[in-house]
Parts: sequence; structure tokens; C-alpha cells
Amino acid sequence: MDKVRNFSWFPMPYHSILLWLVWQILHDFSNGHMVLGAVFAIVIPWIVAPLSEKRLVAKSHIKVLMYTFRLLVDIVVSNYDVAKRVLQSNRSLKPAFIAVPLDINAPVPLTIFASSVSLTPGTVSVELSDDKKWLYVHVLHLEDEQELINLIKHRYEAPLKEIFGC
Amino acid sequence: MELVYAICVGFMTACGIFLMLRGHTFTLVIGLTLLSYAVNLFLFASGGLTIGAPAVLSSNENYADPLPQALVLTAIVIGFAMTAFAVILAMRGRSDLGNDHVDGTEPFDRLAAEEKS
Amino acid sequence: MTVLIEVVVSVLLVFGSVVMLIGSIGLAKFPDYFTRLHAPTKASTLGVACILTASMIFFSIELGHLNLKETLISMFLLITAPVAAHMLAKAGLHYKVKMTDSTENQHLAKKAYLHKNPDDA
Amino acid sequence: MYYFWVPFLPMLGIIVPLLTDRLSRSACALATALLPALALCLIFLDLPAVFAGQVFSQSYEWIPQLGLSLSFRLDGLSALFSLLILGIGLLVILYARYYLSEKDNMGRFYCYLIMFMTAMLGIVMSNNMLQLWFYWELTSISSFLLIGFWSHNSDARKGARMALTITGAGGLALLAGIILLGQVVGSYELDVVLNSGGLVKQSPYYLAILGLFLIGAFTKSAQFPFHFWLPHAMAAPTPVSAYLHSATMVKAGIFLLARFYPVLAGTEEWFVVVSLTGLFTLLLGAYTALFKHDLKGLLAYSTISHLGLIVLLLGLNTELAAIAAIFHVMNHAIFKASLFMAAGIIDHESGSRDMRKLNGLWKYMPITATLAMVASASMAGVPLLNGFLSKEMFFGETLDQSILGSMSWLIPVLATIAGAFSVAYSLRFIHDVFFNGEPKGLTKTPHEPPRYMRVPVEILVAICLLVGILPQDTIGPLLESASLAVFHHALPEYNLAIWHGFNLPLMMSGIASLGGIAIYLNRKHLFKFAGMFPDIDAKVEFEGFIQAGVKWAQKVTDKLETGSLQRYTFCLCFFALLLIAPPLLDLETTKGSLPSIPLNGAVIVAAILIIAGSLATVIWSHYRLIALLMLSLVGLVVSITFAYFSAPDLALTQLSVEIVTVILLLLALYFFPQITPTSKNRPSHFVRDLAVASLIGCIIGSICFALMTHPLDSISEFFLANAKTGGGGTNVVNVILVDFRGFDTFGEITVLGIAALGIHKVIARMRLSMQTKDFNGRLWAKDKYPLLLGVVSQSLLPLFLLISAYIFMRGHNLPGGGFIAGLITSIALIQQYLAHGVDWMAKRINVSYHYITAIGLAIAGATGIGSWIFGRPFLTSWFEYVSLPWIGKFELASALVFDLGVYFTVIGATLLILASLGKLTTKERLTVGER
Amino acid sequence: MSLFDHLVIFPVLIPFFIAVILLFPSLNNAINKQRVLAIAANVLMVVVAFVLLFKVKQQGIQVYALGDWSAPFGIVLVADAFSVLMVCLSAILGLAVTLYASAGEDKTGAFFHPLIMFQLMGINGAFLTGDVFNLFVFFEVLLIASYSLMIHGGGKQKTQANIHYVFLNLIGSSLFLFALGTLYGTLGTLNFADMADRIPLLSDNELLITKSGALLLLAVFGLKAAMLPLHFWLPKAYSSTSTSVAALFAIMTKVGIYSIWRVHGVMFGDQAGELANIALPWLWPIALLTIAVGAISVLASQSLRVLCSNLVIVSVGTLLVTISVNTVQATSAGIYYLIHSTIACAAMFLLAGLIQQQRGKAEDRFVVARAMPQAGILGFIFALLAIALIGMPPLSGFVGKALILQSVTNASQAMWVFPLILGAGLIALIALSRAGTSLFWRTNGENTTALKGHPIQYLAIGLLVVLLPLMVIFGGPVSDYAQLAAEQLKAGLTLQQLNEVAQ
Amino acid sequence: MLSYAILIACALICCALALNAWRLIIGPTTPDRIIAVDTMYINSIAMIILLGLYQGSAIYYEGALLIALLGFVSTSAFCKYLLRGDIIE
Ligand code: NA
Ligand code: NA
Repeated sequence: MDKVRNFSWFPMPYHSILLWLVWQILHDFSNGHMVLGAVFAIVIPWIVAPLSEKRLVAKSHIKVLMYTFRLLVDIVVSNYDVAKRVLQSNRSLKPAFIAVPLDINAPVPLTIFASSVSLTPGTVSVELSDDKKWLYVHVLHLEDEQELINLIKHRYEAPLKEIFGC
Repeated sequence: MELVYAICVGFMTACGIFLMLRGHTFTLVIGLTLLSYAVNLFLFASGGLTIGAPAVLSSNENYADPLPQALVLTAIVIGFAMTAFAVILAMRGRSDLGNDHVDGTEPFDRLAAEEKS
Repeated sequence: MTVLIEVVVSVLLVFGSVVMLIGSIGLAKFPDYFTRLHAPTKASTLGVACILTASMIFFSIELGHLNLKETLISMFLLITAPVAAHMLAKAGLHYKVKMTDSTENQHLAKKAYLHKNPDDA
Repeated sequence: MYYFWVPFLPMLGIIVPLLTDRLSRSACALATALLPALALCLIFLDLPAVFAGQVFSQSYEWIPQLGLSLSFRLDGLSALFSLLILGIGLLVILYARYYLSEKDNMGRFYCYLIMFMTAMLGIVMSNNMLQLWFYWELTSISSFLLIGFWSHNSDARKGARMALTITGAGGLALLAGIILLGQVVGSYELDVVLNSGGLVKQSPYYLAILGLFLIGAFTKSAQFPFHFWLPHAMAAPTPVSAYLHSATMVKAGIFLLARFYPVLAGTEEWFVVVSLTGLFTLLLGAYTALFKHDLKGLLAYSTISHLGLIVLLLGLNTELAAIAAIFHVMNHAIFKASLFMAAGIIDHESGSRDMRKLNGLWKYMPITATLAMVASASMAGVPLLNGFLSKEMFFGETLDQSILGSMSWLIPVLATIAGAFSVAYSLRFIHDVFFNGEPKGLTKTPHEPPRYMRVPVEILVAICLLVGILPQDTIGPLLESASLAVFHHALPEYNLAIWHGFNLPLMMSGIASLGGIAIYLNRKHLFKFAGMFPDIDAKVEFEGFIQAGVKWAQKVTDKLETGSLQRYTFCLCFFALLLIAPPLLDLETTKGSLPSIPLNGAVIVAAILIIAGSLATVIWSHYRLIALLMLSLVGLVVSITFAYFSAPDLALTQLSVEIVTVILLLLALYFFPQITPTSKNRPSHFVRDLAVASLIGCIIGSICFALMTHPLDSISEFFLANAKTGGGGTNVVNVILVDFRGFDTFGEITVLGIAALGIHKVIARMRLSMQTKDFNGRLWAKDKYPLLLGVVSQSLLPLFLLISAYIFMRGHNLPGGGFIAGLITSIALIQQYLAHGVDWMAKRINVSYHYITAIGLAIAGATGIGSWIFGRPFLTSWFEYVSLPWIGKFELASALVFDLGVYFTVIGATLLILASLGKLTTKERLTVGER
Repeated sequence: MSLFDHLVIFPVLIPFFIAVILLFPSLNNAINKQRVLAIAANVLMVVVAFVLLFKVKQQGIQVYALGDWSAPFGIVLVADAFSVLMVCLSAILGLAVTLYASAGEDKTGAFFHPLIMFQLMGINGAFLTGDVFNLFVFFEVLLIASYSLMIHGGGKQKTQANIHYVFLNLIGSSLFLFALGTLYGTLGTLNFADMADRIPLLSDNELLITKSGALLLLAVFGLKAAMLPLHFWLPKAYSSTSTSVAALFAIMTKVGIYSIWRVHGVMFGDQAGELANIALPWLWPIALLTIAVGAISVLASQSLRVLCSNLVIVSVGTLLVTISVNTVQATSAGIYYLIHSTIACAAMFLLAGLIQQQRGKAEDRFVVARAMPQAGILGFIFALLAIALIGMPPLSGFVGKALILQSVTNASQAMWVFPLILGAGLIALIALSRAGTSLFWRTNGENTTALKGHPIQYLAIGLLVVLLPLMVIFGGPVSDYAQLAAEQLKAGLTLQQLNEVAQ
Repeated sequence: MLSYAILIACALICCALALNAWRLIIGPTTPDRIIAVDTMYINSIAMIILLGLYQGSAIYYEGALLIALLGFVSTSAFCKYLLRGDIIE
């Protein structure tokens, strides 16, 4: 262990809340489970805390929700797009690789960014360069490379940068 | 339904046994895993097949036979322990004997050695 | 169960499964590995989410109280699917799988590959 | 009534020499002799009563199931033999004191000797057949030790082994005979058996019993064709030969024939087999003895010949012949023992036993020479010596029988010829050793032995003379009572006088003597004649025979145990097939009376997936990774099948186990060749395997089908009815696992724990090379821990744990439970290993997984024992519904604690297995020392 | 319930808890503490086993209903004269083996003592259980422990033999489950007594299916028992594993035999209606062939441990004969012989270890080598054991052999059994006398460097060897007990009787 | 209507599964096969949910949840294997 961590009752407060909520979802909100869920929400972070690295804290919770909502909408929309491609002939496909230059490099935002790219059908994050400056993305159907790069950076990277402030 | 189920069990058994009759440890482990799937399905079916009536008490009248399920659970766990041991033993065999044939020598090595001498 | 809810659930189910089928069709027919890689993300996002939502609504009505359990599965899939796709893509790069000739910027694939395999230059 | 202690005294004496070994040699000998001497006195005390015709017997139960009792008898026959055994035994002890050199371990020698003496006494005094056999085998064992006493000598080892093999085989035959006889008679007590002659002879088993007994007797008494071991037993120290091969062991066979005379003798079969064997042995021994250059060899063959003579007498089926036989047993024992001792003295004092070297010893050791000459005269049957008397009786008896019909004259003629040879070899013994010029090439100058070494010979020779001159007064009563004991009824008239007048036997003696002298004089021609035949060395032949047997056995064993697992597996499968197939062939239809469930498309798709997946696994089994993928497909479909058929618990378990197995196999695959080397299996093997696998598959499928379609009256109703009320849970499967059949689960987690320990143990010594490239020759990627995977895995961990807690808590009432929860936790942790590596984890998790396993097992076991406090059996469950304000009613159950034990065991075991395997490639790996 | 009432489960729980305790940190790394605890536990087990034996002898069969659920719904442990006897035997072997290994063999690999304990737990559980699926579970416990133990000390041969042993037994376990499924599918129960009750009531079709299942079980047990043609794994496995493990394994084949007795001798025995004695037509030839092939292999053996392994096979054949004869007398003879052969073989394996230790590179092979420093005492023990194994007086072998021969009363049976058993004895005699002469007598020079045996090793062997004459001296009581065990076994137990006893 | 919808959905998912199996078998590369298995995991989640809907039983939920969790672990293990050979290092 790097150094002895000071004991804290709530080493991972966000996680604790999430865990408590999940427990309630799993047990349909009964009194007993509110207590039991709280127990687990407290105990599990104790166990897990040594296993997690330094965490980033979101600056704005509203933006997180907005980001999530936008992502969900994008998923639906691009799903329609891809469905068309699937049902068309293979010959009309124009697959391509693109390299997206990165402004963020903290692990968590980077992960969220890459995941967002992958989640929207039609693009998959393929590889991250060693220096975390480039994200290589495979595109199912590429019309305009620069436009797509801009779109991705604008829609996903910029909000993440704001949220995590990096 | 029963017929299809039985055919699957029989087929998996045959495949598992066939693989267990091969000569390399890893293949044997795969065969063993396949065979234990078949065994579990067989043991499970010994109490008959039931659809839509898990043995979890509720207002239902009709339940699947819980005993074979309990037996299969035990069998799965034991099977896992055994498979794990077999895999590691196979690795040990490769480490100690230099190859992964069940008899410690590749048959063609043996043939070649015989021809040489 | 009201007819409306039944209709909603039914539509969600059929829609979800159509999406999933389309994803699998894509997996079956797309010309190369990287294009095929896009298919499961489809299934694991929208397709399964629709079916899960249908189930959620159905059981909320059936059990008589709010049932959100299925969101948990969706959540898991949303978190894990992109990482799985990413890992698969990395594996594809590493395997130097054949790409269709029409793929643009193939040099980028090679560049990405060399990031992780500098010895293979 | 002192006799009962006789067999026990020497038994106690077995350890005496070992204890007194450190004292002086004389003290050791003296101490050794003490108890046998006491036993001899006891016999003498009982002797008058025996002479008066009394038969003592006493019996104590030992192993009644077996029919074995501690049972001894003393009648004339046993008295006679006991006297020989103890008397000559004492003389041999004295003799051996001087014979053995400083180098020999005297204590051990005496120990074996007394062991042998005990065994012999046991044989002759037993009143129970099984006990008799008990001692019979002991003689074989102790004689093996005695013959092989000089174990550095190859001849001694081989001779000992041969003697043991032959007499041991005979012993086994005798056991069979005794058991058959016991079953026919219904008792093993000799008192009963000896009076059941009629019953036995009418029994259908008579021939078998006779044959088995005769094999026993003939092997022990060195009768043809089992005679060959005796000459090779001469590798033993001479005291042993003097004791075993003249007076005692070889006489055991004779004793057996005499003892069971009333039961077995008197039939045509007895006569033909016994007398002809005896006759042939008599001639063979006498003839061969003449040509032996080795002193002891000559004596050995002469012994064979004399034993043949006795057997022939016993075989003649007349009572007088049997009396003669008994008489000759005594006489032969006395003169042959003295001759062996004399030969031993000669060997000891001149360094050689070769008659071609030994010449003219008369000058060097006149007293010994005189003694030896008297004894060999007795052996030749010279009047006024004991040998003469019994020989006369023998000749007389050969004349008296007519069983061969018109060819009956042949027996006396052959007997005379044998007599002539016996005279010839006795002459050779005397002339070649004591006269015939000067010794040639001896290593030392011969001289008389120490004073007391000669004493035993002197005593024996004196007895020869005494009996020879005054037979009736010395040996008469003993012979009479012994004969009485053999026949169990009044004796016929016989006369022990020296002089019977001029009669045919005397004439035969005369002819034999003259013939013997003639033979001896013409020995050069005879030697030449004998030299024309190949010299068969029984030892070489026997060893060769055994070697050939061993070779053959090795060939057979190599054929069977080829060391090929494929063959063994095939045997197992084929054997199983042979066992299960026949009953099913009789089955008219496998379909039972239950209606079948209608088929639907989803099931067909699942079936196709299963079949395709299995087939693909087999077809691609060479490409191991692909086979693994196919396997995981099959596993997935199997899980869904369980879910479909109302077994959610099974589905969950199968799923988690499947993932763990896949990870395990992937971990292992790194160290294996990625592609199975193409095996040079013969196509016929392929077809063979395919056939047996398909047949087993068909049969298992059929049985499966039959089971599903037959109605079943099972005990499951009880579980459904009592799960809630008795077990406190609604998930009946889980209640069965933790309560009704909790003991199975207890065993099952033990298996898991042991497997983890075993795997830890197996891994600890593993040295495997890491591959730098994959099987296509690609270098591995440099990216050890992909960033995205790491971040996501880490953030998923608490959720994973929460879900495992969820699965754990609900297990008792809904699908789930400790096992699945444990696997989920393990998988979550394994995912961390996968994403972050061993080092990273080692820094953060600092427990040995086998302690977790042990804690889990301890919790489960302690829960089980907990019920003892409440006076209930192991694993009795307890549950209670508790109500708290606001929270409401909830259940507390001991089953949950038990399940917690399961949970920890699973985590410990799974992680111990997977993590130790993963660590193999890192510096955290186990080393040999680690425990 | 007092502690005394839980006695039946002690033979399973003592080794379990000791094994678990041995795994905890304070003991796991302290070999001396482990030894003391393990030996003490074994002594305790011997005491418990014999107390249980006397309890069964005086009070009759003991039934222990686990979880307080009565048969056939719960699992019951049934301690009758036979099972308790086997438990005693395993306790004695366990003690001897632990003592022997404490001289240093336990240090040659990890977890020796815990694994031995688990092994004993499995063996005892298999003997005591009255439930067929629980039997499977305990089979697996003892098997997995044996897999791990077999490789103790390491080495190529061990690995090679273990691979064969493990994979064959894994198939065996799969077949076991197939058989169990079949039996459950027709009989609907798992308790031995209940199954026996239901077998005669089966209808025609089910009868044949049940027969298939029962015969499949024969293959499973036969594999464990190493009967022909499933014996191939044994010689290599037993002769290559470490000494103390091999000695403990002497009882493993007997577990197979025991199960055949329970299942095919009793459950499918005389009272099984149309399925009565279905295994006998198979067992007869197999028994005789096992003896014959075992004896041939005995003759072919080139080292003491291989020889001893093959003697184990012969003893298996002999026991199968007693099962085949199927009378109380034969069963009691078989039980006596079983005790004898297990002890004698185990002791011989231990002795082979000492011999191997003292002969340097020659190990226990029958070749000329330098003399052993302790040849005298070793030779003496060898002679005793050889005598016992051949079946010669004065040690217990002859009693067993004679009892078996006596029990074969039928002439046509006797015609085969007598020559085979006696012939096998003769071959053992030839082989062992050759072995003894070459190991102890054909020597050249002195060997002063070899490791002398540790007194505790001699104590272990002595513990076993001394039992052999005791079994003759007290042959009466011992064979009486065997008779009792055989009678109880053959009489069988109905569910009703079982539950009456349990009250 | 709902039951028809379920049946239709079921049929569609079955088709999807069959197509996945097709990809699994023809490959051509190992990564292709891994995608196929991964997709099958997801399709089986749908299948199990449909089964629960069809039977009106919530008891299959945990199965779906577990497949979602474990499918990811399995796929990442396979990929790690392809990339590094050594999945735990
Ligand atoms: Na995407
Ligand atoms: Na690793």
C-alpha cells in the first residue's frame, strides 16, 4: 500500500448514494431495505476504497444530467442512421478511420468521452495514443472527416471539459 | 420437447466423451467441461422437465422438482473444482514433462525415437 | 392492464427486438471486422434498452409498485458495452484484420497499431 | 500331561539366542539349548503313559470361525517325532556352537534354528489340521532363513528361494486339501478327522484331497518330481542340513502321510501314486547319489533315496510296511544326521567337501573317520547297525505285496538294485574320503575337530549301534506306540529281532551288498556312462523357469499396461458401455406414459445452438481458443436452458461458473500450445473412439428421454411442503442446499477448498516458459492495462459487490445464495486483476486467499456444530421472525450464516485458484518454499 | 443430546476442523506445531473410532440424522459394524501415515497435514453415509484430496501418474452422476434404505433402466476399486507417489469395494426382487481375472512399490470373490481379509519408503546395490510383511485366505477360486522372496551415507505391523466381529428399521 | 396482443441469435468470433427478459443482470488474451 489512508466513514460519498439507490431499486423501497441498503452503501466503500484511485468530482450536476440526456438522444438518432446502413447494400458504405485530437487527458473524462463515442452507433473508439493526445475512431460511414471530428469534440469533449474542469 | 432435450444431452455426452478420448490435456479439459454440461443437464432432467414453475414457493400449485436442481448445483460446484484442478495439473504436466500429451510424450516423438534407435 | 400500456409495451418489445435483429444482421453481413464491430453496440444500447423498458413497465403494473430493476441492466450495458467494443477494436488492430479496400485513412489504423506495438515497425 | 507345554517352550526360546548373543558363544549355545532340553524332559515325563497306549489331546478355541483351535496331542507318532526333533535339535545346537565361525551371527542362527524347531514340534503335535498347516508353513519360512543364512552366497540365496518356492507351493496345496477335508468331515480336529476315514474315502472330494495332501507331502519330503530343491538346500550351513535335511523338515512330509494314513491310505489310488513315486524316487536318488563329488550332495541324494524308500513303504498299503517305514524314519534320521555332521567336520577341518580332493583322511582324523564309517555302514544296511533292520523289513515288505499282479516281482528287484546303489555310494563315501591315497589341493591340513564338536556324532553313532544290536529293548516300545498311533487299532505281528534266519530279504541284502561292491569297483565305467548324459543343474533350470515366467509376465503386463491414457479411458468407456447397454436392449420402448411438452421455435434454436456449439468444439478442438469460444457459447445456452426449465438458481450458478471456467482456461491456455499438435493417432482409433462416444451418447440420451417421460414418485413433495415451515425459506432449492441436504453442501465447499489448496500446491513447483509471441508469430501488444478497461472495471467494483450482497441476501427465499454471490465477488476481483494487474492488487489487497477459504469453512462448520448447543444434530437449522419498529418483520436464520461460510469459501477458493495462476507470470508467483 | 450422541459424525468432523485449524496463519507456517496437532488429532480419531465400534457392538446400529431431518428426506449417517470397522481402519492408517510423514516427508510440499485430514474426512464420510448422493460428495472429497496428495513432493513420475489418475477419475465422476440421475429418475429417492425398499416395487420398464444405472455404478466403483479392466491407473499411481500417501491410498481401493458391497451386494442384493444380484454375473469373471492379472503383474514387478501396488490389485480381486460368493460367511471372510490386506499393504508401502531412503539411487528396484545401514531391522519387517501378504502363518494373511477358501463351498466356484487364490499366493511368494533376497541379500559393499530411518518412521510401521499378529492372536474376537458386520450388512436395513434405530 | 408481441419479439431475437451463431462459425478471424459471442450474450439478455414477460415472472431478472455483468468480463478476458496472451499480469 502506498501510504496508510486515514479512515473515513464515507470514503466515496457519490458511490454510497448510488449504491443505496441501486439497493432500493433492487428491493422496491421498503423500510427494512432502506436501513440494510444504507449499511451496504457504507460498508462496501470501506472495502473498495483501497482499490480506487483519486477521484474527480463533477463541477456541475446539472451539466452531468444534460450530458447524459444528450447522449441518450444521440444514441436513438444515430441508431436510426446505422439501421439504414445495415439494410442498404455493403457497397454504399464508406468506412474510415479518423484521429480525434484530444484536449482532455484525465482518465475518467477520457473514458467517458471514448465511451460516448462508442455508444453512439456508427463510431467506435479504437485506440488511444500513448501520449493521450489522439483518439483513433472507426466510422461506419464517413461523409466529411473534419466535420465529424468537430462534431465529436464539440458535442462530447467540450461538455466533459466543463464538467470536470480539466 | 423431451426428445429434443434428450438428443442434446446425448450429443453433448458423445462430444465430451470423444474429446476425453483424445491425447492432449487441454483437449481433455475442454471435453470434460462439455461432458459436465451434459451430466448436469441429465441429472437435472431426471426429475422431469417443467416450464414456468420454479421451485420458489408462491401461490402456485405446481412446482418443478427441486431435488435434482439442488443435486445439480452441488454437481456444478464440484465439477468446477475438479475442472480447475485438472487444468492446473495439465499445466504442471506441461511444466514437468515438457509437452502436453497425457502420456508425457508425444506419440510421434516416441515413434521417431524408435526409428532412430 | 390498460390497453394503452399493453400497446406501449408491445411496441417497445417489437421495436427493441427489431433493433437487435438489425444489429445482428449487420454483424452477419458487414464486409469487414471493424464495420461488424458497430453491430453489438446497437443491440446493447437501444435494442435491449427498449425491451428492458417494456419489462419494467409490465412488471410495475403487474406487481403493483414501481419497478426500476431493469434500468440497472441498461446502466450496466451502457457502461460496459463501449469498453467491450474498445477492447474488441484493440484486438482487431492487434490482429491486423483485413479491412475492406474502401476504408479510408487506413494509415491511421497502422499508426494506432504502432502506438501499442512499437517493435513491429 | 506335561506335553501341552512342549511346543511353547521352544517358542519362548526363539528370542533367547538374540538376548544372549552378546555373551560368550558357549553361553549363548547353552542358553539356547535350555528350553528345548526342558521340553525334551517334559516329553520323557509323559512317555510312559504314551507307551501304555494313551493318547493325550487338549484343545482351546482360537478362531472358531475358521475352525482353528489351539490344540495339541501326544500319541506315539508325535512322541517319536518330538524326540527326534528335540534330541537331534539339541545335538545340532551343540555341534553348531563349534561349526559356526566368529563371523557368523550366532544369535540369529540359533534364533532361526529354534524357530524351525518350534514349527516342527507344532506339526507333529498338532491336533488341529489348520494348526498343523500353520506350523507346516512356518517350517518353510524358517528353513528359508536357515538355508539362506549365508546370504552373501548366491547359491545360498537361490537354494533358499527354490526350497521356499517348492515347499511353499506344497503348503498351499496342503491348505486346499485341509480345507476340503475339513469341509467333508465337518471338523478340523484330528480326533474327529482321523476317525472319519470311511467318510472321506467315499466323498467325491477324496481324489482332490488325496492329490493335494500328496503334493504337500511330496514337496516337503523331496519326492520326485519335487526332489530337486533338496540338493541345492545344501548351500546351508551343515548343522542346518544335519537337522533339516536328515531328521526333521524332510520328514514332515512323511509325518503327514503317516498321520493321515487312516484317512487317506488303503485305496488303489493311494497305492499307485504313493508307492510308485516312492519307488522312483528311491531309485533316482540312489543312482544320482553315486555320481556326486560333493560330500553333502551325495548325502542329499541319498536322503532323497531313503525318503523314497519310506514313501514306498507307506504306499504299499500294508500295515507291516508302514511299521517298517516308521522304523526307517528313526534310523535314517539318526545315521543321516551323524553323517551330515561328520561331513561338516570334514569340511570344517579340511576346507573342502569335494571327494576328488579329499582322500586319505583316515590318517588325519581317525576318530571322525571311524564314526563316519560306522554311520555310512548303517546307511548301507550292514548288519548290527540300525539301518540294517529297517532295510530287512523293507525288503521283506516288497516281497509281500501282490498289487502289481503278475508284475509284482518287479518291486523287490528294483528295491534290491536301489539297495546295491546305496551300498555303492556308502562305500564311495568311506573309501574316497578316508582312503584312496593322499588329499589333493586342500587349503589347510586336516585335523580332528574340537572335542565337543564330535560329541553329537559320537552319541548318534552310539545310538546306531545300540539300536542295531538291541532293537527291541531300545526302540521297541516307541515304535510300537508310534505304529499304534498311525493305525488307530491293534498292530499286526512283527519282529524286531536281528536274526530272522536265512530268508529272501537276507538274500536280497546279500545281493545288494555284493552288487554295491561291484558297482563301486566299476565306478569308472559308470561315471563315464553318467557323463554321457547332460548334467542338469536344477538350480539353473529352476531359475531359468522362473526367469522365463517373469519375462512372460512382464510381456503380458506391458501389453496390458501400455501407459496410454487413451487406451485406459477407452477401456473405461467401453466397459461402462458393456454394462449399461444390455438392459436397455431389452427395453421395448423408452417412451414413458407422461405427455410430452409441445415443442417451440426458441427451443429448436437453442437445441441447434447446443448441437452446433458442441460439434464446433469437437471439430475445432485443435484450435484451442476457438474451441474455448464455442464452449462458452454452449455454456451460455445451457444456462438459459436451465432458466427456461424453471431452474433460475441453476442458471445463475452455471453462468457464473462458466465465466470463471473460461477465465481459468484462458489463463492456462497462455502456457499451452495454441494449436494441438496433430496426433499420429491411427484412423482405426479415431473410428473406435467415435463409435464408443456415439454409443454412450445414444444410451445416455435414451435414458434421459426415458426418465423424463416416466412418472416419478419422488420424495420432493416433502421438500416443497416443508421448506417454508421447517426450513424458513421459500426458495426450496436453496433450503435443500443449506438445510435438508446441507451436509452435501458442507462436503461440496470442502471439495472446493481442497481443490484450492491442491492447486496452490501444484502451482508452487511449476516452471513454465512465457511465450513472447502468439501462435501466429505476432508479438504481444505493449499495452498491459488498457486505460478504459481499468477505469470502468474500477468503477464497477462497488456495484458488483452490491449485487453479490443482493444475490446473497435473497438466496433463502428467491434464486441466489452464497455460492453465486461468492462467484460474483470473485469475478469482480478477477476483473480488477485483469484490468490492473497483480502488482496493483498486491499493493491493495493484503490477505492470503487460503485464509479466507479456511474462514469460510470454519464458519460453515461452526454453524453446523452450533446446533449441538441446542441438543440437535449437526447442521440443524434455526430461524426466527423478528419484528422491529419501523423496519417491520424480518427473518433471522442460521442458514444465512452457513451460507456466509459458503460465500467466503467460494471467494477464497476461486481467487486462490485464479490469482495464483495469474501470478505465475509475475514476480508475485509462488515459490517452492512458500506454504 | 449429549456429546456422546454425536459420536457418529466425529470421524467426519474431527479431520475437517483440524484441517481448517491447520490452515490458519499461526499454524500454517509452523510445521512442528502442525505435526503435534495432526498426530494428536489422529490419536483422538483412533480413540473415537474404537469407542464408536464398541458402542455399535453393544447397542447395535447407530443412525445420525443430519439437520434433524429423518430419512429419506435428510441425509443420515449410518454406523453399523462394517462402516465403523472401516472408520477404525482409516483412523489407524491415518495415524501411521501422519507419524511416518512427520519424520520429514511432510515438508516436501505444502499443506500435507491439512490434506491428509481432508482425505480422512472424505474416506470416513464415504464409509458412514447412508445417502447415495452424499456418497458421491464424499467420494469427491476423498478424490480431490488424493489428487492433491498424490503430487506431494513433486517429480515427473508423480505428475505423469497423477494426470492419468485424475482424468480417469473425472470420467468416473461423470459416470457416477449419470448413474445417480438414472437411479433418482426411477426410484425418486436417494437414501440407501429407501432405495432398497423401492427397488422390488419397480415396474417393468423402470426395472431395466434402473438396472442400467446400477450397473453403471459398478463401473464407477470398479474404477475406484481398481478391478479389471479399470485397474490400469493403480500401479503407476501408487508406486510413484510419496511413501505416506501411497500407504494411505491402501484404503482407497477398499472404498470402492465397500461401495460395491453396499450397493450391489445389499441394495441390489438378495432382497431386490427382479433386480436381485444383477452385478454377480459380471463380478465373478472380473474377480477371477483381476486376481489373475494382478498376480501376473506381481511376478513382473521390478520394484518393491510396483510389486506392492500389484498386490493391492490381487487383494481387490480376492475381495471381489468374496462379494461374488454372496453369503454371510464369505462376506465375513472378506471383511477380515480386507482389514488384513489394507494394513499389510500400507505397512509395506511405508517400509518401501524406508528402503528407498536407504538405498540411494537404486531406490526400491530389485538390483544390486550397496547394503542398507539398517538392513537388519528392515529385513525383519520385510519378512513379516511378506509373510502376511503371501498369506502364510503366523500372520493374519493366512487366516483371511483360509476363511475365504472355506467360504467357497460350491464345487464349480471352488474349482476356479482355489487355484487362483492359491496360485496368486504362490506367485506372491516367488516375487516377494526374489524381492527380499535382492533387496537385502544381494548387496555389495557398505553404505554409510544413506539416511537412516527416523524412530518415528519405525513407530509408524511398527504400529501397523504389530496389528498383523494381533489379528491372529485375537483372531476369534476379530472374526466374530467380522461375522457381526457381515450379518448386519447382508440383512440390510429397511427405511422403517432405519428410522426406528434413529429414534 | 402482448403475447403476440412477445412471440414476435422472441422470433426476431431467435433470428438474431441464429445470425450471431452464423458469424461465430464462419469467423473468419478469432476477434470476429468474440464479437459474435458478445452479441449473443446481449441477445440472450433480451431472450431471458422475454421469457420472464411471457411467464409473467420476475424471477429471471437476476439471470439477465448476471449475463450483462459476466458477458463483459468474458469479452474483456478474451480480448486481453488476444492482446497480451497473459490476461492477469
Ligand atoms: Na459508436
Ligand atoms: Na498471468
